[in-house]
Amino acid sequence: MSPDNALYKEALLDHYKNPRNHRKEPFESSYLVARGRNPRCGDDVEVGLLIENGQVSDSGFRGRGCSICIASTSMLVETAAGSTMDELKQLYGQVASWGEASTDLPNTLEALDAVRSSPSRKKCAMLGWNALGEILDSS
Amino acid sequence: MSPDNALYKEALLDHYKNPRNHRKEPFESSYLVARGRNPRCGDDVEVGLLIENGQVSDSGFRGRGCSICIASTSMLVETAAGSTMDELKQLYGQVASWGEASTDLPNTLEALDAVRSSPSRKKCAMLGWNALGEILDSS
Amino acid sequence: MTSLSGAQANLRNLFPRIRASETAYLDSAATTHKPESVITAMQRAAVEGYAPVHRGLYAEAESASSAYEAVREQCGNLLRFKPQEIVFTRSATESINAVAQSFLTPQLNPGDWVWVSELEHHANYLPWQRACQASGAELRVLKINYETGAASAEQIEELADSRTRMLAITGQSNVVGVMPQLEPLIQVAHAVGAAVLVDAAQCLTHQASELARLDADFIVFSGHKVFGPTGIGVLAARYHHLEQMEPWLVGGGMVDWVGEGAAKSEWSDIPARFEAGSPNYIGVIGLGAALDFVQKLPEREVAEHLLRIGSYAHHTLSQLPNIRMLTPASAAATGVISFIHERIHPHDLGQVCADHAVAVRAGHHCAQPLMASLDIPACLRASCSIYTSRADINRLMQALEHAERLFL
Amino acid sequence: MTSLSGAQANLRNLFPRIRASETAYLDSAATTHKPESVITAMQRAAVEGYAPVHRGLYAEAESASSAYEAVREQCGNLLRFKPQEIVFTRSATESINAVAQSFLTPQLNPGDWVWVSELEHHANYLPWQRACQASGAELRVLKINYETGAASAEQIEELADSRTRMLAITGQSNVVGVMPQLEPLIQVAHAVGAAVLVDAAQCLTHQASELARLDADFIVFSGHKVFGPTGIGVLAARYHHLEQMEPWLVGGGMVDWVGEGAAKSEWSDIPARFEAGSPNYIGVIGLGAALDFVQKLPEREVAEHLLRIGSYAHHTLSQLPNIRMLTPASAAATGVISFIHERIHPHDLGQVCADHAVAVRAGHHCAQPLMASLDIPACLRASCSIYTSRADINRLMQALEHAERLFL
Ligand SMILES: Cc1ncc(COP(=O)(O)O)c(C=O)c1O
Ligand SMILES: Cc1ncc(COP(=O)(O)O)c(C=O)c1O
Repeated sequence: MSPDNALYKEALLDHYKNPRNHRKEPFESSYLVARGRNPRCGDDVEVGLLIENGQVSDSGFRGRGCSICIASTSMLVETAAGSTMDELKQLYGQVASWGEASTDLPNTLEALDAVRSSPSRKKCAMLGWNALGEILDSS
Repeated sequence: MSPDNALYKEALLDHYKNPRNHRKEPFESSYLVARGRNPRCGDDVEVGLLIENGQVSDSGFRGRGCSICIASTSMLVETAAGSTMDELKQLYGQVASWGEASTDLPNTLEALDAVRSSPSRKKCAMLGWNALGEILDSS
Repeated sequence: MTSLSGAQANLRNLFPRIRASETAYLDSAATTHKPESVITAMQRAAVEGYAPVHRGLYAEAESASSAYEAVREQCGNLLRFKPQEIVFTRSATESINAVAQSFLTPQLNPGDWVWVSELEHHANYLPWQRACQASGAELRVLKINYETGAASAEQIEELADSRTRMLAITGQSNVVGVMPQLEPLIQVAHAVGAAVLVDAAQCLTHQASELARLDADFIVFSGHKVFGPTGIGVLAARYHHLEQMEPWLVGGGMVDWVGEGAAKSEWSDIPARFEAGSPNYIGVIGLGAALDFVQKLPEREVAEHLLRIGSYAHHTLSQLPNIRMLTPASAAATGVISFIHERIHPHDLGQVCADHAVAVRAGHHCAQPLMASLDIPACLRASCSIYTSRADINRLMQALEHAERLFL
Repeated sequence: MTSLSGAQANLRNLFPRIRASETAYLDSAATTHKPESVITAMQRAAVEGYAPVHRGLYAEAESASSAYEAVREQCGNLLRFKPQEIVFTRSATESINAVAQSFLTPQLNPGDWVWVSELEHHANYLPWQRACQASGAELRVLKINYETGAASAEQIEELADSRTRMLAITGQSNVVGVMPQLEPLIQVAHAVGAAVLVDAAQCLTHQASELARLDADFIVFSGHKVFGPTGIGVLAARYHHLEQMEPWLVGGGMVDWVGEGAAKSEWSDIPARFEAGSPNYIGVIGLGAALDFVQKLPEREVAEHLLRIGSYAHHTLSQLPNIRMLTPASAAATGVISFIHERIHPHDLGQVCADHAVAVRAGHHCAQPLMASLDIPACLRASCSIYTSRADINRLMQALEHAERLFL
């Protein structure tokens, strides 16, 4: 219970304060888009991916949320950039199997690791990822 | 918690073993009749009163029950004998206001006093009396 | 830093967990800690006093039954209901659902109106919403003035419409602390033959005598919010209403004669018919001890303490530059202080508080309709009880300052 | 006079009330006493571990939520259900009512058949009777052979009728101890697409692994009969059934989005949507400790003890001239021994026992249909548990002898 919570690692705060590809305007229709919402706090993010030649050529997100939600979604869009759909699926699988300590996250998601010890923040962290899961399911 | 329970006073056991005016045959139609049943144990008694010249000229009961139920109903029919309706009403009122220690029961009902300390047997003791109450209500 | 009066320090000492814990517990509107006397009563009920209720002839069973019934009487006395008008449930939530399902729904017709206030907890909103959806009735929402607790004259006029069947309203908001002025609303509802349920979950501790003075048809509350056990609740309901209601649970202890085949069963007397199953003996005995505790509290001191601590919290928080208070100053004496930070998300604030061992609540507090009317998705709530100290509030301030350093 | 094996003496010592009391407690089928570990767990949950469940970010709230969810997992493991398939209720009674109301009733049509056995407790009879009355379905009653636990071939054939929608049956009679052979009945019911609910209120302690092996759709039980707290019960239900069911209570913690006006609300995930209101934290933690206790009991020794004590009671009672045994010798190992005296009323027997500090139960035991099939209004039940000693049975015999002297 140290006041310097491991949750708020520098990397996470950096993503929160400078979210990557966070945009105000709606995604154009060429993007694959899905939304994640958390009823407990009203958080609401939308993830958009532009796929060209089987790869993510642009990724971004919109919406509002707590630092964990924003940072996690920002990391998502950063990590997704350039991935193939298969890579995305694998990445999603890793993050989704959250509880199992064994899954190793890529470096760019390392800061998320801290959230694992806080089950009640899992929903916050997963909001954008759930949207990604939906995109993958429906594509 | 003495094994010689105050409940089973001699007078009560006497009424149980030798119930007064306990009969097998149904009451003739000239009798005022009502029934009391206790769902917990299936006890079921019927009280019958013959009223002539404003007085109980015959009283009796039928049915089965535990010793408290049988004895109490036996005492009832014994005490009721010869009473006027007003006297019956008064008597019923005394027994029905069961919980209040202040009500003095007539001598013939003294043995019932012991049952007062056992709230769970109240239903048993009141079965016949409830039937009397019904008779009084509807006459 | 602490500045408890002697009496308050004593109250605090009655709560073993509060006494021992490092945490600044500011979540009493969610659930309260238990005084020693409740812990002991529960333990005694589970050991020396343990026996089945209403079902045995032996001494322990008779004592258990008497003790159980004595709590019913105690609840009745507290709220000025007859003992038979007290039904033990698992929670305020079950109590409200029971009234909505068994009392209201069968008499509701399309076009009827059912009123709630915009302050309601989901427990006092969803059951009525469901009753309306099942019957084609309309759920209408009373706005309550935060400063005065009054409804508007226009809405009171609407409430007085003959279509009104029911008013279900909280005695105190679990978010903004506001206490609606119940008496005029009850009069209006009764004048058009509507029944009134008061959700006393938040206000029983400090408003029992006011509640008793009301002519409410139904009053509900939960044990765990009045220093008692979890898993036990109360439904106080007028006898003639109970006579109309079908049991919402059927089973042991509530039936006199089981009908054969298609024959209807005959239910037991009121209130037994509404308490199907083995009674929650330990819960009820613990509740009795909790109500004992509440009834023996020095009323004026408690009110003064809540006023002092609530105002202190309210005042101190109001000083912070980025804070928007949701609880009006006039409701600070309830000790329920909600607010948002203009630039930091409630979840983040709550988390930083947690990291400082300050227990506050972030979220919608099961009051989405209220959040919508405030046009916010969520907020932070610090809620005080008789054991809350200024030190707890000071810890909260430190945590908030830390959050500002972290996030801004 | 006592002749406990070393191990049994130890078991007895784990129960503070049994250890300290003068009473021969022979009413364990009504409710069981609590071992030290359960008392301690409840106390800890009410003090050190106390916090709101599922609603806070601070350490205590997270630990409370994890501990609560761990009991869900424990229940699932015990019965071989997934954790999400475990719903905490207030009692077996609520669990059964929930299935009858939310699962069965909406799919029941006139002419459908719902089966129960003649052994059922009212808790597993009245809810189905009500479902049938609401829908025009027919409640049918399976006879069970007391010696073998089997239903007749004719009735099994009837059960296999395509009209059969549901079979709700006890794992063990709370009166005569008989344990129906469930497996063949479940197969037959499943073959015609009917769902099966097993009422495990009486048999969980000693039959958990057998229950787990069954392919039941629903299993229900109550904490207080398995050495746990009052006011807490379990509904184990297959996920695809839960998906079909509307919440029977609505309120806090079970809704994601509250619909505005007439819009439908969106419920939370399973099982949260079935646990409206503040969770019964103390009850669940106590239940977890009770199941821990049960799971750690030396299975063979417990079975042997129950067999020994049940047979002793059965044998000794059978020797009395005026006694008619209702529990068959083949069910003596359940420890539930019911009988009547040919000439003394059960209430009188029960009273004399009570006067001897022998806690037995007189009445219909919430099983009027069974009483009717036995053609008796009531009976006496002496029910044993792992802490019952031969001395307790001997005390019962003395009391019965005294009753004979008194009444005959
Ligand atoms: C076989 C059986 N089923 C169901 C119940 C109901 O349990 P509860 O009263 O705890 O809901 C009982 C006991 O009362 C029982 O013996
Ligand atoms: C105002 C109000 N009403 C009702 C409830 C529901 O109480 P419970 O969850 O104990 O059923 C609560 C608390 O959760 C509340 O604050």
